[in-house]
Amino acid sequence: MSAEVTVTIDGREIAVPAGTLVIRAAEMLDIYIPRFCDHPALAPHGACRQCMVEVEGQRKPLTACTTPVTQGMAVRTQHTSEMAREAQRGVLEMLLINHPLDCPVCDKGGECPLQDQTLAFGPGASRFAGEKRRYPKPVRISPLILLDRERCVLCARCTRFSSEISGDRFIALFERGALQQVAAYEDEPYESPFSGNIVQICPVGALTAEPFRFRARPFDLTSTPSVCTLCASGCRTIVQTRRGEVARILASEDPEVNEEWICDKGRFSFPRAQRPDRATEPLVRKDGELVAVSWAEAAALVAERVGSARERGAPIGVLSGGRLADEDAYALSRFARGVLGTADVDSRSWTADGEEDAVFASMLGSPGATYSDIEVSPLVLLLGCDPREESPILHLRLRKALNRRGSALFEVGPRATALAREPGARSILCSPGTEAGVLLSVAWLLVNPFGLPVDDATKEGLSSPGRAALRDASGVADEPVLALAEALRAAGGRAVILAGERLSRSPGALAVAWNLACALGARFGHVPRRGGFRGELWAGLHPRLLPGGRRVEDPAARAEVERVWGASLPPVAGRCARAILSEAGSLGALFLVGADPASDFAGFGASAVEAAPFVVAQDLFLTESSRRADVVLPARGPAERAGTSTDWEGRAAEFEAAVAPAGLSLADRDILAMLSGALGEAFPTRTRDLRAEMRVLERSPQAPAAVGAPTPALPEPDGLRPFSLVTYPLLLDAGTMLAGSGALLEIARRACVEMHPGDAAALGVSPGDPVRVASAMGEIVGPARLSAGLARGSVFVPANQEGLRALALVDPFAPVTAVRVERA
Amino acid sequence: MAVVDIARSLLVTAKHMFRRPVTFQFPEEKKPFAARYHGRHRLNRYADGLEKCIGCELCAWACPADAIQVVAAENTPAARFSPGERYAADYQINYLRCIFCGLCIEACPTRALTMTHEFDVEDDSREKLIVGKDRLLAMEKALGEEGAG
Amino acid sequence: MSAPGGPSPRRPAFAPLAEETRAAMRRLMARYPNPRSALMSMLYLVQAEHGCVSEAGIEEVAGMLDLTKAEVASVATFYTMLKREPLGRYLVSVCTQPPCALAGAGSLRRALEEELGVGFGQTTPDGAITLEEVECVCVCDGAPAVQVNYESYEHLTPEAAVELVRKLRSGGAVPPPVHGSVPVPREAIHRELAGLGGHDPDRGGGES
Amino acid sequence: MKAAQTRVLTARWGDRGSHTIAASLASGGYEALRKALATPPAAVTEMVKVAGLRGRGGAGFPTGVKWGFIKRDEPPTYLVCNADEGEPGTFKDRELMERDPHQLIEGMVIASWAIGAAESYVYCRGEFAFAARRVERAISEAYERGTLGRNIFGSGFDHDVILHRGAGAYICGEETALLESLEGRRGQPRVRPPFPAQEGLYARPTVINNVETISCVPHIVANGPEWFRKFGTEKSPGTKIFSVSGDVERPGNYEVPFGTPARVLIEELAGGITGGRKLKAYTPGGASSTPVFGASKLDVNMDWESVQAAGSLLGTGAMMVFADDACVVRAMERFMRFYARESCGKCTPCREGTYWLAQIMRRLEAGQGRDEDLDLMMDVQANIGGRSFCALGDFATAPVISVAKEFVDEARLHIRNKGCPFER
Repeated sequence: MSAEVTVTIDGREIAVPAGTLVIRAAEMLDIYIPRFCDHPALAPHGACRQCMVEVEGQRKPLTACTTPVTQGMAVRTQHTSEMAREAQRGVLEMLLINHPLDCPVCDKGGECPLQDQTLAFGPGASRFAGEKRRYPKPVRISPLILLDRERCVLCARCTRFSSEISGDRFIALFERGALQQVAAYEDEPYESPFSGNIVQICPVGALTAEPFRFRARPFDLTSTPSVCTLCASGCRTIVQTRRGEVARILASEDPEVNEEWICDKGRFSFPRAQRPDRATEPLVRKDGELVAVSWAEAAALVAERVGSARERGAPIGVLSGGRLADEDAYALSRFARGVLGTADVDSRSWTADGEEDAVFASMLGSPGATYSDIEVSPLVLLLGCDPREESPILHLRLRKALNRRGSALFEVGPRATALAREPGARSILCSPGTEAGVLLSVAWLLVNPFGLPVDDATKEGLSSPGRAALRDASGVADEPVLALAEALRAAGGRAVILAGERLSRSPGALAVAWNLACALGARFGHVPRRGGFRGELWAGLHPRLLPGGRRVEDPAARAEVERVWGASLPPVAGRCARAILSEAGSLGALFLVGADPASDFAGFGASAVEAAPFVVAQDLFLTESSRRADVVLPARGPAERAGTSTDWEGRAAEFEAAVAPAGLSLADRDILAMLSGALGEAFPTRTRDLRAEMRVLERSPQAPAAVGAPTPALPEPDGLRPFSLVTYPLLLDAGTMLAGSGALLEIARRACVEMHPGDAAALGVSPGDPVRVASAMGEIVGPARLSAGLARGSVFVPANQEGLRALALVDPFAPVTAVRVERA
Repeated sequence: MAVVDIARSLLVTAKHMFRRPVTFQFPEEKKPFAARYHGRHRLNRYADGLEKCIGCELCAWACPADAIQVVAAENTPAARFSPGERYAADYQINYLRCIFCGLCIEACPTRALTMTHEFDVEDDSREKLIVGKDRLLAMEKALGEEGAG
Repeated sequence: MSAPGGPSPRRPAFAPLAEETRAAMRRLMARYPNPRSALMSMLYLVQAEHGCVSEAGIEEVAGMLDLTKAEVASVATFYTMLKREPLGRYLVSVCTQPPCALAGAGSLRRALEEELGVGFGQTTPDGAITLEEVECVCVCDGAPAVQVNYESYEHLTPEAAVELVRKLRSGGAVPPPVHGSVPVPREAIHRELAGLGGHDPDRGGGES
Repeated sequence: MKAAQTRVLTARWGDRGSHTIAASLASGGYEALRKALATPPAAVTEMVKVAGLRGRGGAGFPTGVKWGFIKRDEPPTYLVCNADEGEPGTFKDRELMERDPHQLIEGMVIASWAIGAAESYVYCRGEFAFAARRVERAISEAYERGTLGRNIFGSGFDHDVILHRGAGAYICGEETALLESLEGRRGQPRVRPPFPAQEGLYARPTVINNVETISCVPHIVANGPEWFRKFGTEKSPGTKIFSVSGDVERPGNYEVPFGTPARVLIEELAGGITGGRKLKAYTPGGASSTPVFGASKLDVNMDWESVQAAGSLLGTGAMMVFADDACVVRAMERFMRFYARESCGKCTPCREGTYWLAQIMRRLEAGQGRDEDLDLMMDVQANIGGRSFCALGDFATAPVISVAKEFVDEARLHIRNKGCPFER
């Protein structure tokens, strides 16, 4: 395929790789050939016949979308060939005979290729005098998607998307001939987290989205390029507004990142109107009630209380929650360490004990895995991450690697992901908290029998007795471990290791995974769940890290930062979020910047916020935490301020504000500058000054370095609570950002208690039976669902689903929450 | 000489005293307009009472003065305003902006919007000069069947 | 099988497939390098048991082949021999293509419609006969031809056709066609179409 | 002189029990297979190439060349026999399967030997219950006698034949649609490239041959390519089975060498027009997919080149004969309805064009046509022909061309009369 061939299109010559389709070659010459079924991301289909061109030496016109170029081929498009023009005209006329021509009421009207094509080349009047096909319209194929079969040109882009790209084959072509139609099965709606994409790629108005239905005409919208920050995938989007409100969000194209897809959460989760719980003005607690005050009053109060705490040396805790833009995160880090002088800064909601710092420090300073690496890698090892739920675009890219590139995927964890069903994927199920044992066994195999060169310390670490015990506790057989080790050996430096943020909760696992990547020379990627996390980590919203992944205990690194900030930094590491919260009563003040510990840490977090003597919440909404705060400072939402966002790869993207800010809200960085001023401290007030500082603090890339692996702790069996809880939030859950998203929430999955059929049988539980799950923190009851994709002895309950919140069960002090499971 | 000039002037005055006055008694008396005179807008209904407007917003798009705002919504079996799927939930014409060019009625695909011979656009507040759907639909009597279009 | 929201005639509910049927389906799946190749055969088996491609059958087949119901219905609605409404015991298919039309398919059709009291695409109330129009069944040398459960009767006169359906309805012995075998009822023929043999290949004589 | 058939493929048809392996073996059946298995595969392919065997399914592509495309070094490869005969007026493949299924199986094993296929499939039209039953029985007999299965004739060659029934879709006669259907999907044609010879069944190299084509193979192997070339013409060697039907005294399949004049088939072999009437029209090959010939074309030689030169196509060799009191417009309207029903729906020209043309022709036939409809029909068909995804769209233009060109007066008569002027 690497050989080049020369082709002439409309008299212009171009050299393209052999096998390139004529339509793509024409695009390279900026010659547009009209098309409906062709889509560069989908396999050639050749159904609509709109792209017919004349090829020299061919009696009949050929479809440009299915014809690969050959050396010396001479193509003439509609611009120069009467044959092509005539063929395209004929197809267009046929596409219109059954079309309802209802453009004035069609949501696609104004951005419709069929409409454009007809306007440009179509006949003024129809010669068709017969009966049109009539169907009832529209049909709801899911709560989000409406189908109008009369408008459909049967290009099959939607059905091909669902089978080739997303793998949710709930729509298909039914019937045949003139009655052929797109349909979903009656009781099997098209509920896919990627369903909005079929609306965007539909070349006519056959598929429309409920949230945009009749909201605006496409030509009446203002578009702003943006970046979705709801997860760490980093999708480029286009936010379209009408009269200052978001009307819809579209996927924008970036071949390096989201290609041209986004998930439904990113597309449909913008609030329909001003939400009642939106914080729009500064609030201060007076006589137990939060009352609206001026910014000056709120800032003065904060300055007074925080200033006195600072003076008397009372600790100040600063927590962020993964929703900040990079500039805001940096400003917060600078504010916390430089202005408040505290080291108790954390952005993580999980209960890490600090073993990941070395990994993060090295990771932030070295090149990591990218989407492109994944696509070409022969082997991906996926740990602690369920991409479909936590980073949907990563899921699509992995799916593409497996289906189109023939890559292999191994995942190690207690619960199989949706990728396990794909060809070439293999799930190694282990007990929660024992991932390190499995990985150490793999590493041992690679180093000892396979002879992978590593340093002595690593080699010694591998022979620790803890490894074997942990390996035994994992419940994993020898064969899959050997298979993984062999696959890693074969892939070597071309392998990619992806670690989700949840891997940190499994003691030792992140460090072992990192060291494995270093030893192999493989690319490593850390996939956080929240869109702002990577930026916050870089900014140093971490008790042991300074901006750029500098370590707090490194004096030289500290000095670099002190030079930029003009402030002296506490030389000690701070406490993690869990530690800060568990001693909230002794804090001088607690700053919550986009953090909601009362939700993330359930009961424990809520009582911590209550216990803190003075709580400042900088947030978009009146959350469980900000409701309990003493001062609420309204921050601007994702589309309301400009900024930069960094995705899991570490790739940064700038975005502009698309809509007017809500009420009196301010960007987080501006609030922090105001507070600094009130405290009498200098602080950069302009975004470009913050960015300049950030550039100065950027470190030059270094090679990733192995870290000392701690001896992993063996999970202690709990006789009373023999099961281990596996939990994480699903893509569509009862989270703050999703509230008010209407139809989108209708496709959120009904929460179940998922258990292995063997465990269920032992407990006498059948599918659908109510099951009680009880931990030391609380208990919940939900219907049982049986799944063989779960390790024995574990139960999976989604963290935050309406009506069933496992967050209430999670023990913030244990790596794995032990639970009792019984039939309710 | 001056006398001659004054007499000539008076003659003009005198002549006009015997002519029919051009002035007519508006608003008591109204003169007919040319059939295609573009006065104030009206929204039309079908004979069965359903609104012709389908909320397509083409009038608003065509308007060079940005005087029209349409907010569309979906008909339901329980609340049907127009035939088909879509209707105008809100329809406003801002007469402080309107330049009576008639491009809006040309753009209308269903002849839902037409123009009447009504021309008196005056009121004492900005709000009253932003005319909503109810008043536009009530303009029916202002000109014959569908008005000029 | 229609799209949600589309017209959906109420179909009778069917019991889940019998265990033997499922076992037979598994055998059919094992015949091919890719089990999906057995899909149409499996749908024939559903038809043998339920008289049509029932919702219950679609669900069952989808589960066995690890397909969505939409994928199965997508295939089922493509082929004319897979029916959405329950078939009668015998399917009488009248070819109306020119060779048969020239030889009198029109009067055959009228005679059958009058005798059975149903039109093309309908089933007699007693569930005995479904009448349908069929595209050329490639028995043009025997025009006009009528298939009874896919056995071709040739050179039929209206009288002979009426006589034939009367016998089918009453359960009387019908004569074998010149090229073919005595038609077997719905269950048996659909098992055979599924590729499960099921009866003597030369049953009922026929021309040798 | 009374013309006689040249019985090669149909040689056993008169025998009692011709469909049984006993009858087959008694008359030299499977001897060609024995010979083929002793010949290198490439030499077998070469033999078929030299014989000039062309596909009998309608397109006339050289069979040996098709086999030669297969890369044998990357198993598995597959052979698929296209037994999805559905062309109105055609019935040769059905009778070949009913009367001599062993000839077909022998041909399939030889072809599989040539292309290195360990498995082959017979994709038999679902409605052909009796033919499929005969093939099924023949397959089991062949296994019993060892002409199928492990180590055939001690050659070390293993081969399995699997019978697969369709479920009612004319489009599955198109080879890639057939493959889709065989894989348990909707029978819609696939994009080419890749061609079936590169990625066919289960994405493996695959050869798809028609029943009649494969049935020729044993005879070529047994008697040699030179013998085969003695029949027919230079470019259309061999014999061909023509299915003659409609208004003739003795409708049926007649095997004659290529190049035999249509007159011989219609007037002599099939006994001429019934009831002493006159010939009005006949379809030269493939009752609907090829434009109809009028009585003036009765002396056209029935081979690919001559029929094409006369303005139609040989297709499958189905000759449907219309007497002078039959209405061609009505027949063509019925053909059009056939295409509208059998269009798979994948591509725009065929799906929408046949839908449109069926409406125009129904109008015309019912006497509600307008003069401009004839031009409109020609224009619409021109937008289908050569622009559809597969050949079905091209076929669907034939009834229009027949009406609007050859029988335009008859069409005008319908418009003037406001109804059909004919009785039948």
